[in-house]
Amino acid sequence: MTLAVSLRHGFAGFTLDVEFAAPAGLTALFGHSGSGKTTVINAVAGLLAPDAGRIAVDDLVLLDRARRIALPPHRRRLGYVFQDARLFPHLTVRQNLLYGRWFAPRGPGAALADVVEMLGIGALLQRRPGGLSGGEKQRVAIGRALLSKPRLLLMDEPLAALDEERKAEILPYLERLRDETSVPILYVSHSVAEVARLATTLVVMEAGRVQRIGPAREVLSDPGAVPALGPREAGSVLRARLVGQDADGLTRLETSAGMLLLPKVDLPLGAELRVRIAAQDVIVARQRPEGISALNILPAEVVALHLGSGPGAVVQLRAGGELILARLTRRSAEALALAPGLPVFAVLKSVAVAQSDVGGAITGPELLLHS
Amino acid sequence: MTLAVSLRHGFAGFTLDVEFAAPAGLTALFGHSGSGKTTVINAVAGLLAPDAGRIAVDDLVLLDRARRIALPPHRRRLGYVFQDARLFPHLTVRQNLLYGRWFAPRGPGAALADVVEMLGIGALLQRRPGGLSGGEKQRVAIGRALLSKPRLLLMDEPLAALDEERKAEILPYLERLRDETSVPILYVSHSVAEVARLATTLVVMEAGRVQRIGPAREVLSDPGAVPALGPREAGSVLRARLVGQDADGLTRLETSAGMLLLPKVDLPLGAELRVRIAAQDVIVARQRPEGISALNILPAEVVALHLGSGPGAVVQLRAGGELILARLTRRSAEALALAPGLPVFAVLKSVAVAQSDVGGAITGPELLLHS
Amino acid sequence: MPDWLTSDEWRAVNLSLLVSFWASVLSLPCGIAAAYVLARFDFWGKQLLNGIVHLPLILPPVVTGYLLLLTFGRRGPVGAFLEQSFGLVFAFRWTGAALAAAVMAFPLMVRAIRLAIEAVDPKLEQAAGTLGASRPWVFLTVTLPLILPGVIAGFILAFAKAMGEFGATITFVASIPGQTQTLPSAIYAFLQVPGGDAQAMRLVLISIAIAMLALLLSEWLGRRVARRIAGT
Amino acid sequence: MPDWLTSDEWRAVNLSLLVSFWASVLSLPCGIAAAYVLARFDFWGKQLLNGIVHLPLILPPVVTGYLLLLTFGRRGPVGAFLEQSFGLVFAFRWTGAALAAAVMAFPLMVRAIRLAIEAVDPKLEQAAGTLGASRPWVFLTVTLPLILPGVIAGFILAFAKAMGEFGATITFVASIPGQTQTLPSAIYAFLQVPGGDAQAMRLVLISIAIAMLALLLSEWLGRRVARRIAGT
Amino acid sequence: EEITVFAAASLKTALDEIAAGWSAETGHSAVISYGSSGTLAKQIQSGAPADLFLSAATNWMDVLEEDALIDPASRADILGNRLVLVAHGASAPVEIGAGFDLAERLGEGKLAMGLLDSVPAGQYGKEALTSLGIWEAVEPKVAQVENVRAALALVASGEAPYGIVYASDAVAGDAAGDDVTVVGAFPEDSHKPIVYPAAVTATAKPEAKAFLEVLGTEAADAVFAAQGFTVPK
Ligand SMILES: Nc1ncnc2c1ncn2[C@@H]1O[C@H](COP(=O)(O)OP(=O)(O)OP(=O)(O)O)[C@@H](O)[C@H]1O
Ligand SMILES: Nc1ncnc2c1ncn2[C@@H]1O[C@H](COP(=O)(O)OP(=O)(O)OP(=O)(O)O)[C@@H](O)[C@H]1O
Ligand code: MOO
Ligand SMILES: [Mg+2]
Ligand SMILES: [Mg+2]
Repeated sequence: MTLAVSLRHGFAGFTLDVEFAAPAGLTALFGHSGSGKTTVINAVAGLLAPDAGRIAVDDLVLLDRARRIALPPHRRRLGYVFQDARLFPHLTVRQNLLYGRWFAPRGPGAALADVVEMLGIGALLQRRPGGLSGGEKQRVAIGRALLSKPRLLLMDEPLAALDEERKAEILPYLERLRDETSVPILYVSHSVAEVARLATTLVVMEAGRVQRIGPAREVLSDPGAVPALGPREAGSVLRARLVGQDADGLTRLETSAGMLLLPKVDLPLGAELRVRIAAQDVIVARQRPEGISALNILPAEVVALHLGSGPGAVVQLRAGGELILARLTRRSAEALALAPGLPVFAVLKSVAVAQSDVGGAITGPELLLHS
Repeated sequence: MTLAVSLRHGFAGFTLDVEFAAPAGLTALFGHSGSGKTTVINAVAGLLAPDAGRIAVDDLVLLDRARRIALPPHRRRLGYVFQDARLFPHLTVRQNLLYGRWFAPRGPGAALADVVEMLGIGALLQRRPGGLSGGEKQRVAIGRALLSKPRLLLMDEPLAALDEERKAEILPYLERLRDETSVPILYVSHSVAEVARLATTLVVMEAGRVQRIGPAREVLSDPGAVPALGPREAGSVLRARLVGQDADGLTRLETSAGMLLLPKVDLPLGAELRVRIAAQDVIVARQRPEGISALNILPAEVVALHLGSGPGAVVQLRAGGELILARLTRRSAEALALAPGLPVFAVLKSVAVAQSDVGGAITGPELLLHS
Repeated sequence: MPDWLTSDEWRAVNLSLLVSFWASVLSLPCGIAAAYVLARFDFWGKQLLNGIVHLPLILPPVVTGYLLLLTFGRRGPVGAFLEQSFGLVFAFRWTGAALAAAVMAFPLMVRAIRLAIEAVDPKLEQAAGTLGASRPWVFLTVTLPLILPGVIAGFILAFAKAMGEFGATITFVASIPGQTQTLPSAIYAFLQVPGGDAQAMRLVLISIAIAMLALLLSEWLGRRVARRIAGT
Repeated sequence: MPDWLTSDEWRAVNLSLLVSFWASVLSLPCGIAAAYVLARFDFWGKQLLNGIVHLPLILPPVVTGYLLLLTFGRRGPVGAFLEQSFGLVFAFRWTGAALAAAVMAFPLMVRAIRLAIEAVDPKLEQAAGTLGASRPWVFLTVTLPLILPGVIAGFILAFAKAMGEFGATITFVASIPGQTQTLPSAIYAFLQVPGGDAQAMRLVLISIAIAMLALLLSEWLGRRVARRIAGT
Repeated sequence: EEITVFAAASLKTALDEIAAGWSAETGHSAVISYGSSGTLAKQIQSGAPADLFLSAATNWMDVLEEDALIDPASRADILGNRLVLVAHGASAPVEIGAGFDLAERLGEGKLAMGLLDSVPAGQYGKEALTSLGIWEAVEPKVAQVENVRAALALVASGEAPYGIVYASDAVAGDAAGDDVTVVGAFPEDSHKPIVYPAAVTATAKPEAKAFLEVLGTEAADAVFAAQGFTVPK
């Protein structure tokens, strides 16, 4: 299933003009505050009638201004998690969660018990939204959207109000949703870590326009995208396969760049997964360092060197079939005399790869579409 | 100015029981969703009448249930940035910003132009809140609170809806507020980076209780606090002094642990500042590594070794007068035969220290209270 | 029947209760529908509808009574139709008194409910829409529960007005003891007789007592509902 | 004066406008105050106040008129006091007609405004409080602007009711042409005489026209205000 | 000088005409507040600024006289009226006498009358039906209304087949093209004489007496008679 979006809309002082396709999997909208992300999602949901445009999910046309087609929101069946939770104040949490059920077609879908468990809201079921904390509200809103058996999921910063631990619990579920169903997800987030872990496709927006679009792996490991994403957030995404669980709790991952040792990844042997490596977590060395706590030392070759205007530099390395980004100071780059073709080592701490940077692999669709 | 809080309050199924003192500077409330942070702030603001407790700013008693004192919210003069922005829908952005002015005492205070400039909301001034994006709303709410000349600032996840760039613009302003005025700030955040950079005092809450409290530097560099903060978030905070700006854009910082080279820090020579070093960004080496891109290599000595139940380990190092935390795998710790007293090197990439981890130093009050 | 009331008075009390109850209950669905349409739609003739709804408020009640007589009387166009098609007769029946009371109370009911609907955040209705609820379902499951305090207010306003309505009722269905003589008609009759003040006052007090009870009940209900909606 | 109106009719039109305008304008502050108190406070006797506010709705208008006559008449306790202390006379003056109309319209006005107040999110008022606004300031700067649509609705209900009020007015201040004869009284008088129907109908149409104009104006105002409050 | 007259509503047409004439002739003016006699009397009790009271019922005049609110010397019965039976549409005249078959004629229909206790036409009507011996039979079919005009309207609209009203109302009703016919008059001895007492109030301006006298002139009588009132000799 693919969502095709093409929109033009003008507010006083702001013009939106975007066009993109969101394949199955998760498409992240990324951009500054006020860049038009919510506006796009609202148009897809049918809450905003854009001046012009067309929105379709495969052959189902949700909107076509030219042909005067505009399905009302309830016929679109999109599960929308709003930036503000918008829970129904007169219903209990349980009733809120089950609201979409009344209208959903019969058939399989997320089970209440599972969603409640995953979101940690079992104790809230009989409460009403009025007394919930900000994070609790948002969790219920996520559950409500999931349980409505949507054709598409729209999520507007669904995790912003949650703490790391809760995020870490919910992310795998979103991954599963992304991978195990063919429900496309349109996802707004300010967190590159989230985006890198979840996104199949990344749409970077700026002032109402699409600035960059592409498979998330490519956009994220493209040194040229560093300014758009923010230097802190650049990094590369490696595809890996789980090949061993060591006794001391480390997991062995095979990548085409070499073997990676990471803190326990709870997946079965043979699982395909993706690992984000932030550019700033990579150290470049001319000779293989000894007596050092970093466990992952990958032989690599300098592909390109991007010197910015500031003190920083981004080096693109090739290790096996993967591209790895490293961010370092211009001074180091010069001290090490880095140049394309130079053989180096990429040094990576095991612990620097946070759990939230390791995600289940994107199967089927992504491989088909973006490889 | 010190805010002393002692509260007991019961909701059905949730009991709050906290006691802490927030000195001048910024006190961060940190804790999971639903742990009671907003409840505490509401009680301080006077929006919730707790079952029992006492709240005072120096000698000014805001609340004392035992003595039946309870100043109404408007007499407390606390600038509250709500988790939901709560802008006045019938007023323009400009009128919203100036609302508190009508009631504030005469005298110096933040200037409208400065606040507007800092928050990047100049283009919105004539708009009404209805059409603002989530982040825009929150920025206006921050401005509104700042402009009301408050005796205290209460901020409930003020930056959660903002993108990194905008955050980076607003953080220095909060630092200035913290340092240049004696206005205490009570600050709720899920982001340890934010907390580490801003907080003078850190209050970690769990299920309605204070789990840890203390000067932020101490709590953050305490290996025992790692579980409470989340392993990814542990780290240490070093005090530094800016001693040089190199031509290639690197800044030299003098710490008692040695010289640090960081990407440009825009402060004058001699400025005191604090630098957070995340435990996961520190590599430990037995011998000084050569030919490596990391610029900061500090001689240190192992103080303590905390092996967790998982594959991870936290090592506390002493370098000069500072404690530095390093997170590594248990396997590395064993391979390097780390033990208390062992001389080692702490390796630190310059770029790993993000701009947001470098903050202006906390002057006066903090030094008096916590040294 | 308490012995301090004559049988005619007792019947007037009963009839007033019957008339007010049915007048407010039966006009409720129309009131909600009219309020919804006025609050949420824009259409040609909206202001006309709005005007018609307000008419009974603007006109002296006697005029409304005459208009009812001309329209809903046995020979009136609507009245004749209703009688032939459904055997529904208003003239000189308590049903006519209920119709008159309902018409007189209608603007009050519609205004109260309309205000409540206008106060419902359309964002919640949108959220319900994205969850698959069609407009009628959104109305039933979100809007209606949220406007319940307004509906209760509208109902009680209508009930109180119906308890006091006199001019339109007596003009439309006259005052036949036991059939169409409501409390206000009885009170009016007493006031017009020299020395009838004391009797009138007794009936006034009964009328007040009933309305107060209804008012208290509505306040209590309204509070309960509002607390539920505050959502804690 | 248009020549299709007699001078008495013309005076009745003017008087009705005068009476309705002042009745609704002057009762507005009291209406807002009563609505605020009923919506936001709990106190002993609240239900009593609520009952008194609703009384004119519950009672047949004639009874209200008599009660006004007994209380505010020259020989009534309040009326005598007001006359002696302030030289303020209601009985058989247009001021009395305005008083009667205001009293009759009061419950409608209060209900509309109260509903609007109850719909204001207390969180916004809290936010204003934290910014230093005391309760009265919060009311003036936040609550009042937000309830403006309700205030407009209350005002127009009161105005329309005042335009149609008849029973209480004619009982309290009689129907003296040029002094207390409002449009409804004039209409009533025409209806009382054989052959007066046509004249009555003319006045009815004038009355409707005026009220419709007021209604249209209020809808237009209400929309503007609501758009401002929707905040876009 | 301007005087204020409180008058029963049914006098409006005639009184307005006479007052206009008086005003043109003397330069004085009479403003007239019409209402039900009971209401007007109560208002006078409450200090209404009335100079002259024209009532449709003697009982209220008696009350005011007891309370010394009128000048008893000025009190006079200035008008009379006849009680008639009206029917809807064009109907044949009937003879109204003892044992009149009104109940049968009504069938399932109602007899429209003024309020039996308070509207004078209702009181006289009940008295007449009683003295004709048919009250028992008719009573369940009576529909009372607030005033005579409303009773007439019920008959005109066909809602009620018959009604009992004053001749003054019925006559003019015919003229106005109402769909009503007078089918008979009640015998004058079947009820107390219908009289309209008038009196100046205790606080009346002198011109009130003058106007009261005008009401007794032949010119005035002609106006009243044209409206269907009877004029006492
Ligand atoms: N109804 C409206 N009227 C006028 N301008 C609007 C309206 N809705 C949105 N805008 C403007 O359109 C721009 C895009 O808004 P949008 O809500 O899509 O931003 P966003 O990318 O979701 O931002 P954030 O991350 O802060 O939520 C903003 O500048 C906003 O002010
Ligand atoms: N009015 C209330 N009635 C009942 N329970 C309440 C009420 N307000 C808060 N609670 C409960 O108290 C607990 C603490 O809520 P609070 O809003 O203080 O959490 P928080 O720490 O701010 O969470 P978050 O980070 O998600 O905003 C929650 O479990 C919440 O459900
Ligand atoms: O409009 Mo009235 O005078 O309350 O029946
Ligand atoms: Mg947004
Ligand atoms: Mg909170």
